[in-house]
Amino acid sequence: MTATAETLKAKDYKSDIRVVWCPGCGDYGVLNAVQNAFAALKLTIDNTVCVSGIGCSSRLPYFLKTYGFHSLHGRSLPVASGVKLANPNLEVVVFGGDGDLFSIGGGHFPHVARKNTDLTCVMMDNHVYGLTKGQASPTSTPGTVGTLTPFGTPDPAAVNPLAYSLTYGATFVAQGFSGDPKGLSQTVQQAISHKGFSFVNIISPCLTFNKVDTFDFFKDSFIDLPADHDKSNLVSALDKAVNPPAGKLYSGIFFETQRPTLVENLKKINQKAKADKNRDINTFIDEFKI
Amino acid sequence: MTATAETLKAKDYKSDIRVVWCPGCGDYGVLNAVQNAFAALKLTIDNTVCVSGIGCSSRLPYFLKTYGFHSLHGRSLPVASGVKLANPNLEVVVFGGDGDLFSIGGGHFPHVARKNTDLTCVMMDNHVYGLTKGQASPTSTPGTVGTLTPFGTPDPAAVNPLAYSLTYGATFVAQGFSGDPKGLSQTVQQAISHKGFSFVNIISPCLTFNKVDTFDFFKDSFIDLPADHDKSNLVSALDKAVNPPAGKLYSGIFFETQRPTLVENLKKINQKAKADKNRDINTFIDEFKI
Amino acid sequence: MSDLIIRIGGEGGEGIISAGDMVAEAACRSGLEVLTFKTFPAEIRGGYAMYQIRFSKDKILSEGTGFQVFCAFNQEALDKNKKELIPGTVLIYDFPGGDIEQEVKMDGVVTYPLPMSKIAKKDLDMYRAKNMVALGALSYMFDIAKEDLKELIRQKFGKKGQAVVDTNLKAIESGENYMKENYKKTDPYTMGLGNKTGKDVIIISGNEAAGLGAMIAGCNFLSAYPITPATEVANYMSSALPKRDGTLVQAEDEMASLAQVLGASYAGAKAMTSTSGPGLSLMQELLGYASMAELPCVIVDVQRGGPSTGLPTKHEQSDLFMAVHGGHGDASRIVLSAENVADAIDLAVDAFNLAEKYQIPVILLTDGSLGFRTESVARPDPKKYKIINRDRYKPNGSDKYLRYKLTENGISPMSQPGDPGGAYISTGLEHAESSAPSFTPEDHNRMLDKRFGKLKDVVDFYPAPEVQGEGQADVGVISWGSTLGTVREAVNMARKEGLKVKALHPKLVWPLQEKQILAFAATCKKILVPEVNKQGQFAEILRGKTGINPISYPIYGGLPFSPKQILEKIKEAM
Amino acid sequence: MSDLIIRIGGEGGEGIISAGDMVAEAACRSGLEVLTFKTFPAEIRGGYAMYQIRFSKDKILSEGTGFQVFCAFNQEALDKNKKELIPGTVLIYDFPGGDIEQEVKMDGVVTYPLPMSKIAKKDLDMYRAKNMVALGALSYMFDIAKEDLKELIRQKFGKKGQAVVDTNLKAIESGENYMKENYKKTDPYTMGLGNKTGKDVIIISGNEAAGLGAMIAGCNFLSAYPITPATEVANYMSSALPKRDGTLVQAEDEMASLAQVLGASYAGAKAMTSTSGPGLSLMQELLGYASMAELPCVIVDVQRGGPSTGLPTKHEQSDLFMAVHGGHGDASRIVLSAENVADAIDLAVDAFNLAEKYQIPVILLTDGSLGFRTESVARPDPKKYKIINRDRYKPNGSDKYLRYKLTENGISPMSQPGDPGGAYISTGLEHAESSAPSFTPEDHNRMLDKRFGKLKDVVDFYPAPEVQGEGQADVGVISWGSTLGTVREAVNMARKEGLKVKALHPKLVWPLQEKQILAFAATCKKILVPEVNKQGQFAEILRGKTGINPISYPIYGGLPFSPKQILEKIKEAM
Ligand SMILES: Cc1ncc(C[n+]2csc(CCOP(=O)(O)OP(=O)(O)O)c2C)c(N)n1
Ligand SMILES: Cc1ncc(C[n+]2csc(CCOP(=O)(O)OP(=O)(O)O)c2C)c(N)n1
Ligand code: SF4
Ligand code: SF4
Ligand SMILES: [Mg+2]
Ligand SMILES: [Mg+2]
Repeated sequence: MTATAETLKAKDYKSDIRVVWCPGCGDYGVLNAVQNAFAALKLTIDNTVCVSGIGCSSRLPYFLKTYGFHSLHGRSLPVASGVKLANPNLEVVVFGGDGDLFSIGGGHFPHVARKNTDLTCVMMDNHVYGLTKGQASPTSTPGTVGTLTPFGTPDPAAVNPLAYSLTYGATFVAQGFSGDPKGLSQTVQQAISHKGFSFVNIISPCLTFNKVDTFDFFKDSFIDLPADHDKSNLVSALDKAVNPPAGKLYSGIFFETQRPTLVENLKKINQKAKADKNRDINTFIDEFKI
Repeated sequence: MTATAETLKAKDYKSDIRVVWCPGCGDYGVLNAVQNAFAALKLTIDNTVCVSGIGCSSRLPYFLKTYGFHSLHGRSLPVASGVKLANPNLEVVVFGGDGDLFSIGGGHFPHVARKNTDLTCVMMDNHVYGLTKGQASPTSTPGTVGTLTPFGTPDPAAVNPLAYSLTYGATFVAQGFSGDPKGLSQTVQQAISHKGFSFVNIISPCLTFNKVDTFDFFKDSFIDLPADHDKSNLVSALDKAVNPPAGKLYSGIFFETQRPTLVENLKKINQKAKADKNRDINTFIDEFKI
Repeated sequence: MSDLIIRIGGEGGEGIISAGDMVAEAACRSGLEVLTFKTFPAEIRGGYAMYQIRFSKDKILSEGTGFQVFCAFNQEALDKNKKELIPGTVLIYDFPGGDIEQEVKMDGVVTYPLPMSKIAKKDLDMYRAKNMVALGALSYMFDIAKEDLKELIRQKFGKKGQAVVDTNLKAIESGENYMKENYKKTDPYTMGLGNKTGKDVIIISGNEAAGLGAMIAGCNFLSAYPITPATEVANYMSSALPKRDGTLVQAEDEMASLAQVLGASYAGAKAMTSTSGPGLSLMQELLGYASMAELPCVIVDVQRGGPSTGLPTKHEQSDLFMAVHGGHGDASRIVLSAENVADAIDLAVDAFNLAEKYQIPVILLTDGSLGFRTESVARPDPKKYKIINRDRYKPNGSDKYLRYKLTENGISPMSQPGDPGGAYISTGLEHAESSAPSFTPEDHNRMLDKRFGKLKDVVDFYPAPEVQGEGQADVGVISWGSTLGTVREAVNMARKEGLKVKALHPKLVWPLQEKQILAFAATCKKILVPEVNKQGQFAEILRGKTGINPISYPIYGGLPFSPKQILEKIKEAM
Repeated sequence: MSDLIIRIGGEGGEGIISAGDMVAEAACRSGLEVLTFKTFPAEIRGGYAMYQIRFSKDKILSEGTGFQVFCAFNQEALDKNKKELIPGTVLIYDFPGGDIEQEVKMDGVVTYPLPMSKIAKKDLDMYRAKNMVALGALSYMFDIAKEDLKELIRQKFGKKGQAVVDTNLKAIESGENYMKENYKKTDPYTMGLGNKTGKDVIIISGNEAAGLGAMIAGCNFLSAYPITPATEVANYMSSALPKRDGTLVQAEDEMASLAQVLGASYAGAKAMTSTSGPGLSLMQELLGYASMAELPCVIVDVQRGGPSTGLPTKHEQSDLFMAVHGGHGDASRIVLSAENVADAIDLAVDAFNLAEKYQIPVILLTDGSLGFRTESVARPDPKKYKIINRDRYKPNGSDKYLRYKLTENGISPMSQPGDPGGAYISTGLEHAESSAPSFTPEDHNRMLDKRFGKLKDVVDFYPAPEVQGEGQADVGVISWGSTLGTVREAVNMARKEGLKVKALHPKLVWPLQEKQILAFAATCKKILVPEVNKQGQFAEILRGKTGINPISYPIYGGLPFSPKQILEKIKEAM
């Protein structure tokens, strides 16, 4: 993280654009946790950029006072990469839904993660397409009934965002629950503080279109990762992601490691090339002299 | 697999279109292995469809006599799904390169795999973009020099096709070497015989544009998976995929399991809906009667 | 009274849509024609929602102009519609005790305050029933489907139990009684029963209609990705297709959906996808593939306000350029556009027929208002539709199969996997007749001529566009899509006023039926092209292809034309 | 002799390209102007490859018509070029001992058999040196850059050691000697030295030129996905950008590349991507976003044969429709098209200037032959370029920043992250001035008018298209892109013959500079629009926007026009 300090309270990050989520939507808890995390980290309004795709959850940047980029469905991660690479001094946080990041945007995730792009990605996982009114999403439980799957989805398996991001090479992977804004705020803070690509999966129920995976359903599902869990061991993190105890979900940090980041590696390339912002353009032209 | 038997020899699967690969290209070995596998499995010309994207490797279907679909860059998997779902009696095999399947096509792979779509996907992994003349690919070793990365790629990590496909939920995952056409033909046979989504990663060197990952480099790299490897254990398969012995690559079947396939699940849905091909169209119209 | 427009406005989620649907259906039962018009907020909750129903004893052509009656559920709705509350209109609004805090007095507007919130909360102890209170009042005051409404409630809510039926009926009656007790009707609007005899009618939305048409055409494969305002096409198909042993796939994105459709078509399915502008943008490369490989397929594009994410729930006809000219290279395709709900059924059938006959992608353009609106339409008679299937390859044992054989009309018999001797490679590369890649000038010339030559046939094969009005005219209107209905109504009005006005109603918008267009234009002094987009897209295409120089009349406020707007422009053009 | 065209043909991978490049560069050193033309097979190995070099003492306008000298490396090459071996041409071919097995005799064609394979294999023991043997023979026979060629070999191969230098020199001399010893020159073609004095020249390909122009304009970010024939733009930038502390990203696909470019532009970078048709198809949704959110960006589209994967290495100008009209909704954009290599430099600068000034996506169209061809061009003088940067928001402490503030000319000062008080949300939704989503008719109207209003300014701001020829004309030619050079040459030829012919050379192809086009058209009896695509795309756009009715002259064989082809069509049109 790269932003400079200020003395802002959580509420000072809130914009005056009307929040358009349904009353009771899990995303309120996320917004809350994010504001708190921003305040705790003393992020500045001017050097923070919140990027999102399309979906209920992707509206989040409008409700914050920082810079923001409400992009297209599925394109938040490459947009955010462009922002970060153009100005590595910015703190760039990506927000999105399970459909946005793992269905239409699923082709970008592996590459942004494996390149260890210096971003934080916060996903609001409601196991449904909220904005388009209730289709199954890639994280929906197999067999879920949605408007396009009246007989239940035919998919024998769902996307496991934790396992996916771990396999992709994310250097920080965590999970939280929007019903626990305090713990969540902590996790988001740690994710933002992490150098490299960090991913936080947040179970954030859609009370309007998902009548199965509700707050009540998840309320007692969350357990902390075992105290002896080795956060630096990828295979054991994968094991925890794939095999949680029956009916339970782990919250906390599954994996954390350090690897050179994309920004660092690009800097090294520019060093190799003897980068000079003010290099005379004539030297470029003269390469083509005969 | 669903095709009926015939008495064709390996060479009978070869079309008369000129093979356009460079002399010595690894893909010849793959073509060879595939012809042998088709013959061993007695696939028919008429009920087999080979689907591909764009790339040197994706030209493979032209060199076979079966039905084929040379689609667009990155789109082979959804095209193949369409073929299979429209006619589940067909044997559908997908061919492609590391760029085609894991870069531009990387958004489709997770979903085709997790749905356990009844396809076999054979990838020719040369760690480079062959057809476009030598750019780094997602499977290139970090730091690889390519035409777009004259100072080496800035990517700290590459795509691991085995780990990815395992995480996605492929129900059969194997690896082979184009320098071992016999073993390869065996593996491809098993993959095609597998019910559900099977993936075979084939190291198939590009001698023209990859001067590092050559035949010679790989010749002695391959070792069999340990005899005690548990093919049914996902986490241990992941471990083998992510942590091979230093300087070595495993060949053989990493993972194999049975799960309901997409075709089966769609069939169940149609049963629920009391499917009837000849249902009178008037019954549909009358649903809108007032 | 043979025609009445009632509009209801309020907050999204207040049950306006479901109430509207119910009265539309009831009216339809009572023998009236109905045509509804809805606007939603782009957000899930909150924001202004509107439902308008036009009732008539005769065929309805469009949403009409303004309304006679407006029912305001809250202050925002009242504010948004104030401009249209002109003398002679009626206002029913939630007062006192609701969101509107002041009594409303407007010159020449008949106002009936109705404390719907209060009644629902206090008398019925169910705030959600507010919409039913309003319905009861409206139905009573304007004599619309009173009995049918109650009957419908009994049927619809029957499975939810008697208690639910009773509350809803009670709510209806409360609204009715309040009006009865408090007002003496001072407005002239009253509908009465329509003509029930001999009517064989269905009520269906534009999106369902496109789906039903596809079912009639024999569609057995749909892959789609959800998107407003198109999702309902796939929603409908998701329950219809499995009943006929067809396949519906919810894809991971729009590229996957069209790719699956192409794979399915190659394998012999009659396959389609449905989407809106952003999705069609993503499909452009694959659309070019379909053209190159000559794969039959149908893409329904339910247009919305653009560009980019734009105005997802607003009305616009701005995807025409993309439908006709999108994608790289010279890619042949056919574009149809539907006028109304009945047309959406017919054109979906046409789309499949053209796709199969010419082995080409066919885009069917509709739009958000058409997709969402419901209409009473004559029950389609399956027998009236001729269904065309692709010309299939018949093995003759000796000749090698040539997938892209050059024939007189450019159509080459098509094999499908499983056909003995029919194996070939479907290809996006330029190719020889055999389907083998070929980049010679000769093959590129021949194959482009083949792919575009087919379009020459299409313009003759497809029914000529209808001409409305006869003889010479001062102004001839040419439009497309759902604007056609509005033009029809405007031209009727103009002709009633004795103006020399005609209209041409093309459904095939690409390729253009140039002969008929030029013939029509030759009978008009001026040509007027109204359409709902910024650039005057159809006008530019018309000019570009036919050389006629129309007056372009584009509007782009996210709403359809009213007949009056067009009538005025016609007069201005004279 | 002031002008000579030599063509070399053979199997891809035989060193034809590298040999051609070398002689082009050497000729350039010797003071000649050069313009090359290459065609590659779409496959990596095998297939016919061609390299043609036009030499002249004066400025070269196009690839020219046919050739004077053809050098055949194999039978396939000979066959492909037989039709163009007309009386008066010269043929040098690999015989005996090479792929060509029979001696060639053609009426009026001067033939010089040259056993290049044999010499390379037997005398030099290095088959790869075949191309150098041919070079030596060509350079000697037609007196082209003989000394400069050897000097160049010494320099180029110097770092590879003296042995390599020696072998190559020996190969050159073997070719030279064989010709000297066996033939007495019977053809008239001989070039001699060009004018070296006072020349400040570079030799550069069209793709590199677009990159160099971007560097001059101050581009500091490029994200691209490899694609033929555009990859070399990014290749060049991949070594240039890091030297200026810029960033090059190889993206996972074309959507990612444009998305990154938009993110970078938002953050303040001058950002671009380069691609070809299939990539631009995939970018259509994001292109609409750039228009909606008013983000400056440049997209270089190096066109190839389409549609679909099409003819990846062939020449075509068929992406114009997509560039102008692709994508859903009404999305404003600017499209430029380059005539030649020097123009590619200038127009890349213009593209950035327009993008920054108008905060709009700018597409720069070139094509495969232009991208791959090298030309000698006057060394660009950096001082002659005016560089425009976006109008930046200046915080004034009090007012809330309005990103999409409505201004006179539609251009709103732009903030970037880091600017205090400048925070806003870049959005693809329709919006109010503040950038908050808004779907009212008023805002949609205002914002569409803003986004399209900017285009009105562009046509006045951008230099008027050049008019070639004066007075009244029987035929006026209007074309675009690399066809312009060919038109220029054809019009020169026509005027030399005394024909009344003019031409207009637009570089800004969207929005159209209608005023100037109409003024030009008013001086011509007929307008002819030659272009390399099937549909006559520019002709249709011209007709659609200006109402003038040109003769459309589209060719679509995967090759550019020759001046002669256009001259003949001009005569036919008269
Ligand atoms: C190209 C494109 N396709 C489809 C859509 C329609 N769409 C908007 S949001 C969305 C899915 C939203 O689901 P998710 O990302 O899980 O977000 P949520 O609303 O559940 O928070 C879809 C399909 C779109 N905007 N753009
Ligand atoms: C949309 C699109 N973008 C880019 C390309 C150019 N292209 C063709 S093949 C290819 C990559 C090939 O690499 P890979 O898939 O690894 O196949 P290989 O040639 O190495 O076998 C690319 C980038 C294309 N054809 N289409
Ligand atoms: S629809 Fe669901 S996800 Fe969207 S705002 Fe409402 S509760 Fe939240
Ligand atoms: S370029 Fe590489 S991958 Fe392509 S054909 Fe040649 S050797 Fe094979
Ligand atoms: Mg969701
Ligand atoms: Mg590869």
